[in-house]
Amino acid sequence: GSPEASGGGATIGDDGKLTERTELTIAIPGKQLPILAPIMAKAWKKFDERNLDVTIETLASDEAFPLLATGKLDGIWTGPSVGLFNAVAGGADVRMVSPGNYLSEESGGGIWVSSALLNGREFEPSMLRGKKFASSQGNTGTSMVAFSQLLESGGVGVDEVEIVTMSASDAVPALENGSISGAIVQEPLDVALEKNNSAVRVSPQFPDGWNNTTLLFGPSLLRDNPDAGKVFVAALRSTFVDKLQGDYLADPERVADIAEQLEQPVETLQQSTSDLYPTELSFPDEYVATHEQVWRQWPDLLTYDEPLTTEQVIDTQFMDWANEH
Amino acid sequence: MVTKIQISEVGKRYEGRNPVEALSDVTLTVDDSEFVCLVGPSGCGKSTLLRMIMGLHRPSAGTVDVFADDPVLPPTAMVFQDYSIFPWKTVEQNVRFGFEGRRLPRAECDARVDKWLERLGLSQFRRAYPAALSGGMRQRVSIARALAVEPEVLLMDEPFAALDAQLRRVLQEELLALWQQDRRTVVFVTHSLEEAILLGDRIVVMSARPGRIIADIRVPFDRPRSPQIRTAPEFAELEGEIWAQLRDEVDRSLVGGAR
Amino acid sequence: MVTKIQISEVGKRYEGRNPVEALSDVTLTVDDSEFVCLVGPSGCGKSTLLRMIMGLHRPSAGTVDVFADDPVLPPTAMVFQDYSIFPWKTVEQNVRFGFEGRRLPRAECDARVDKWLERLGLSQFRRAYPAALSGGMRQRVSIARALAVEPEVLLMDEPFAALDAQLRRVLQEELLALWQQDRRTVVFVTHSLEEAILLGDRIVVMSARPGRIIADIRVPFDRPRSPQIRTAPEFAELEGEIWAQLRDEVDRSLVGGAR
Amino acid sequence: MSDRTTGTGDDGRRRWRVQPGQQERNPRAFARRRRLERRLLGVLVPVVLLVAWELCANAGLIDTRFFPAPSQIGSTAVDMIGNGILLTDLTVTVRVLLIGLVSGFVVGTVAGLLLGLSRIARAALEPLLSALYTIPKLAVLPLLLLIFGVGELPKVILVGLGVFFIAWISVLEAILDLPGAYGEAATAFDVRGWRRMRHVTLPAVLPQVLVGLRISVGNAVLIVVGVEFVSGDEGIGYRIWNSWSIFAADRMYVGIVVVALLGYLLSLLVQLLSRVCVPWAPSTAARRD
Amino acid sequence: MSDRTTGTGDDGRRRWRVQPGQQERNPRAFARRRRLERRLLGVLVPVVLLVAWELCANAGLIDTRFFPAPSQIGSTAVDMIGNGILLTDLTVTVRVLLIGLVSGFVVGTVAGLLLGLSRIARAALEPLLSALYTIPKLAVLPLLLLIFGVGELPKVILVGLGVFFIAWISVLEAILDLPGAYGEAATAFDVRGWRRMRHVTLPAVLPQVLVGLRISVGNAVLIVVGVEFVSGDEGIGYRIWNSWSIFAADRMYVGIVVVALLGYLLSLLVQLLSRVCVPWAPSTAARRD
Ligand SMILES: Nc1ncnc2c1ncn2[C@@H]1O[C@H](COP(=O)(O)OP(=O)(O)OP(=O)(O)O)[C@@H](O)[C@H]1O
Ligand SMILES: Nc1ncnc2c1ncn2[C@@H]1O[C@H](COP(=O)(O)OP(=O)(O)OP(=O)(O)O)[C@@H](O)[C@H]1O
Ligand SMILES: [Mg+2]
Ligand SMILES: [Mg+2]
Repeated sequence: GSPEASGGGATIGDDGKLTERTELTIAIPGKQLPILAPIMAKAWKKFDERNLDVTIETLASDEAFPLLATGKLDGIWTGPSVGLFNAVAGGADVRMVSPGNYLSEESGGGIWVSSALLNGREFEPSMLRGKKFASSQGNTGTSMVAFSQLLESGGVGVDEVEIVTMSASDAVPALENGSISGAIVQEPLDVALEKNNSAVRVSPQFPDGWNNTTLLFGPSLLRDNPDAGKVFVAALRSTFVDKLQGDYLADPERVADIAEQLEQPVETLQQSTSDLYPTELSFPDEYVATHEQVWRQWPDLLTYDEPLTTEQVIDTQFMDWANEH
Repeated sequence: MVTKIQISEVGKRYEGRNPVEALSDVTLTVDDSEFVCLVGPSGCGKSTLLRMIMGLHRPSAGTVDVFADDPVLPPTAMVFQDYSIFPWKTVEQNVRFGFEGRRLPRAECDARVDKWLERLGLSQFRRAYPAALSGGMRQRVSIARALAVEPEVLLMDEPFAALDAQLRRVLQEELLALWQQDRRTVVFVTHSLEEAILLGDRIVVMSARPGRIIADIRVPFDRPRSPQIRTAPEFAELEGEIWAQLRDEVDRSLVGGAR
Repeated sequence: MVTKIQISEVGKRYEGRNPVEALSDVTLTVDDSEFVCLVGPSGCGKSTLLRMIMGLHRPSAGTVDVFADDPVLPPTAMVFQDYSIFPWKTVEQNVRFGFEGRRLPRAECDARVDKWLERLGLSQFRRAYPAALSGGMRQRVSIARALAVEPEVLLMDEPFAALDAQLRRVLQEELLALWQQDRRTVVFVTHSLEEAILLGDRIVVMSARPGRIIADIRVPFDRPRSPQIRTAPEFAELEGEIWAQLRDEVDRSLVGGAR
Repeated sequence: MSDRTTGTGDDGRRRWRVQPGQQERNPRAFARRRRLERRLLGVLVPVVLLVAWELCANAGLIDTRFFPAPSQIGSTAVDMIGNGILLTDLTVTVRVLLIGLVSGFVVGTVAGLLLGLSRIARAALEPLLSALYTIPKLAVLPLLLLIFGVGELPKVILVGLGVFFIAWISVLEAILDLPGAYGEAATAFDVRGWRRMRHVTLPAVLPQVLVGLRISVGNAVLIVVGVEFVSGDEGIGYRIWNSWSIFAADRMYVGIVVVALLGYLLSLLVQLLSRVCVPWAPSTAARRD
Repeated sequence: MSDRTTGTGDDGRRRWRVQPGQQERNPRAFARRRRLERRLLGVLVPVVLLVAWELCANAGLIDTRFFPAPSQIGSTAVDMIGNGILLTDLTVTVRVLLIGLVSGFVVGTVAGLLLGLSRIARAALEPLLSALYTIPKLAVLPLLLLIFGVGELPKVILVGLGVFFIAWISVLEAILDLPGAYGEAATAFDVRGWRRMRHVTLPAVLPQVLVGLRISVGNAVLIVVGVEFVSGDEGIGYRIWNSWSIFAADRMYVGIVVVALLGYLLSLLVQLLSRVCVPWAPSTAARRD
């Protein structure tokens, strides 16, 4: 749409705020800890301070994507997926603009295999040959990067493991009764698995230094009103810096705020590990190419042939501005 | 006399899994204000003929014309053999249904409904649903519905079959009174020759299926007739005459197993 | 004589939105092999009484006993006033349904079905569904179903009401023959006094609702009776006697609007 | 089946007797007892199941991570009622549910009447609608969001669609199965158009339409909950999904129980409606005792 | 409605005439024409819609990333048939669908008969079942996975459950609405137990049960696709979800169209079944022309 349609021609003032109040709508897949940042940025008035009026919609990523591509949403908070790459290759005006949370070393989230599979032995990737492995996004998500690296380390091809789609919570009972042998598991599900000794974590969910979530912008911010996008990313970064460093879930004041926003009991949250948030925003090297290589291993995922360049997928101008301001 | 109903060379064949030739080449004229009784063996097509006069079925051949004095309203109303009253309407609502197709002042409707419920002995049951009625009471609802409309042509398919002899006689008199007073046209199917002779100007006798008209007899008794004519020798004679014709038909159809 | 049906001080009240007192203090004994005709004004509870003998309704007071010679099989079969045949069965299947509750060799069933379809003139229509039958044909299916069972007690609720006069007479003779040959017990509801006198050993007259028994008349004619007895003076006399009693009842109920 | 009891007469013949039962001797008391019996049984069965569940949970026979004890669910429910979450969720869900249900049912009924009464409309639209029926609603959601934007409307439309198809099929089949005698009586008295609809067609199909409504109500609840799974941040469906994704089984069960109760209450409501609207139908009496 | 045409008689009175129409004059030709007309219309309407879509897509009036042109969908379909994906998916889905449908329907019908025939069973179980009806099936999936493991069985059970509820409600309501006369005739001829069921109860409720089946079939397709959305790695539902999540709208539409066709074919099958099983019902004739 035209600049008027998306928050008008507000520009950045000297104070790092927008000159006019600007409305933005972004979508998140659910009110959960990994998606904490935009929710809390809003609650802690980080957007207000920059003259942004942000509406947060809860929508599954698949539902939100067309809305982003057509400018009906300004941004979504999700992970990179095959759909994004295919859309970009098909000419959609959608880019990754900033990383979100990173999982800490202590996080229980990661690749888990069932105790039944191990049967007392040390884990070997080859044990997964011919077995079922569950992921909430099937083989189309960013989690496949660490998983395929894990398999590769044991000389196992991705086509030797059957990847089934199943929500992470459903994977818990499935792991325990042996219908699947491994799964991508997120907190707080690890607690349940650990308690019953029914599965073991064998690998982190992401390669070292890789982010879990990602912020995507659509044409409204990429083209029509980049200033609003810059300010938005800057507001997020200042949230990271001011409020989300260290073990913020141990801080009674902050955890209370978080609990209220996520509508979860404080005790539940305190059992979780605090995610890490960067003070300098940047994506890992070879982020795009690595994803492509991983997904290429399945023949029918990427619908294009020519590899995408980093610039086609990642727009760094927002991070760059935010890191400065 | 002015023709009211003109049935010309009508035939009716029911198609389907096993087709039935119900009527064949029926020609009949009913004059204005005439009371015609239709008799014939079971399954010979009497109901079919009435349905066609009513416009519910189309013939396979021939035409049926009904001439109306009223420029708008359809001239006919019917008492169905199977009553065809609505289980979801109370007795009163069922009778009132007859007026739904006509533009009548509400007060007039009320008055007529009351009158006919009263005459048919249904007043006490006006708020009952058909499920709580006896067979004869249901038939009376159906009669009341048709009579209340006061149509130009009244088609009645064995209207008194489920009524006791006494009530039947009362209603026969009511019907005759109504007919004499307003000079309506009536086509009346009955299985009782006695009833046919008592009521009709003419008696039309139909053959076994496929139904044809095998006799069209003018009843020689003067109006108003009293039930006493039953004892007259002419009565027995006429009854015997029709009877003889019918017997052949019934025998024929029973022997052939072919009804 | 041996008692076959014993009705003792039976009353029946239909509860519901507006309760109806259908029968009140009815006591009646029917002997083995007796042919009893039941007459009474429409809505007086005749069908209700038959239903209770059949075990379909329970009385509100009193008892109804039927004594069976057969140690196992229920002694009764019934021709319903509304026919109650099944639309999803063909004519033949409907008749055959009567045997479903009894253990009869298949060949015997076939033979009886054929026999009764034949006698009732339905052979040609054995594969037709009820929707394609005329009213009288449906009633004949219902009659065939009950007669084919050859029960100890036959309950018939206006069985010939929808039949033409000729067929009616044929079937009356069939019924009498069956009854005389096997000495079955029959309770027969009819609106025709003529029919009642022609067929019955006794005629039980019921009052208007709530139904009571107001007369129980033994028919003085010898068996086998021929239709000729109609012309006998005793016949007219008897008819007149019953008639007088009925008239009072009907008048009473019509005046009260209270049927 | 039969109301007869058999015995032996004085002369050794078999005696088939019909006599007043409880129902005839004291109709009011009988009706009262039946009603009591019905209510008791209706409550007893679920209660027994719940108690069994509680006992199994306490004895450790079932995995309380997945099947928390009813008492635990109860106390969670009390919390959720206390902090108002449950009420907010319920309001959101019921709103969408009712708007979708009513509009879908009305449009579906009208479509069914149209298809039932017009041969041409039936020939033209029935195959198309039959095929559209099975188009997966969840796959259509992104498209609806694209067209109608985020918010209540797409959810209402999905619920409406789900109900629409059940309604038109019920109405259409009921009309096609109407005994011809009703139509003939209407024609004979020249009752046409809207009056025929009001006095004949609608009452005749009403019982089956109400059955369709009963099925629709259940389906509508399922759809609204399903949609809330994937979209939105309030409503019972969201609560169930969200609770499960953070592995809070007790909260999930609170949601499930609320949905079950909602479905039960709505189906009671439909039955009540049937009794009021179809006083002549046999089922009205059958349900009463 | 009425078959009469009006005109004016010789003497100026209004003449109401009934005469043979096309149907009576040449029943066979009439039936043939009607059949042709029906088929043509049934095909024409979808074709017109598709052409309109194609034109809009080509003219750029709709966003082909989300609504690809039918021709594009068609060519994708050809590819998917060529490499065997579609057939594999279809086999998986249809297998689950049919097993679930048949078992759910049989169990539901039996339950409906039981509830319809026994007052006690009705009082005890109807409230419980009404409440269970609306328990969101997708929320139950984890529990089923827990009990039955991953694979076909939990999906079959979910489909079966969905069908079960529609079946028992249809059957129960049909039994309660049975005209008393049928039961009385059965009792009068002492037909009890299984014979009564076979000769009276089942045929009497059959038309409504088949309507229930028609609704069930559609619902079963929706459920099987819905379950494949959230779990598993094959089947049409998985294909739709997967295609959408990798942003291949044309593949998604192929899946949607296949599901729609599946639903349409099954509903045709049910209608055919109705014609065979219920030859006496008015709708049988009404559908034929
Ligand atoms: N809908 C139908 N389909 C096929 N055949 C039919 C249909 N209706 C009637 N018939 C056949 O047409 C013939 C005449 O039927 P009709 O009802 O007119 O007889 P009827 O003279 O009224 O007999 P009754 O005195 O028994 O009522 C019968 O043989 C019947 O089988
Ligand atoms: N199911 C019912 N519910 C309520 N009242 C009923 C029911 N069945 C019959 N009645 C009432 O009981 C009375 C007797 O009915 P019944 O059918 O026994 O009369 P009948 O003597 O057979 O009359 P007819 O000669 O008209 O058939 C009627 O007044 C009727 O209103
Ligand atoms: Mg007839
Ligand atoms: Mg009666």
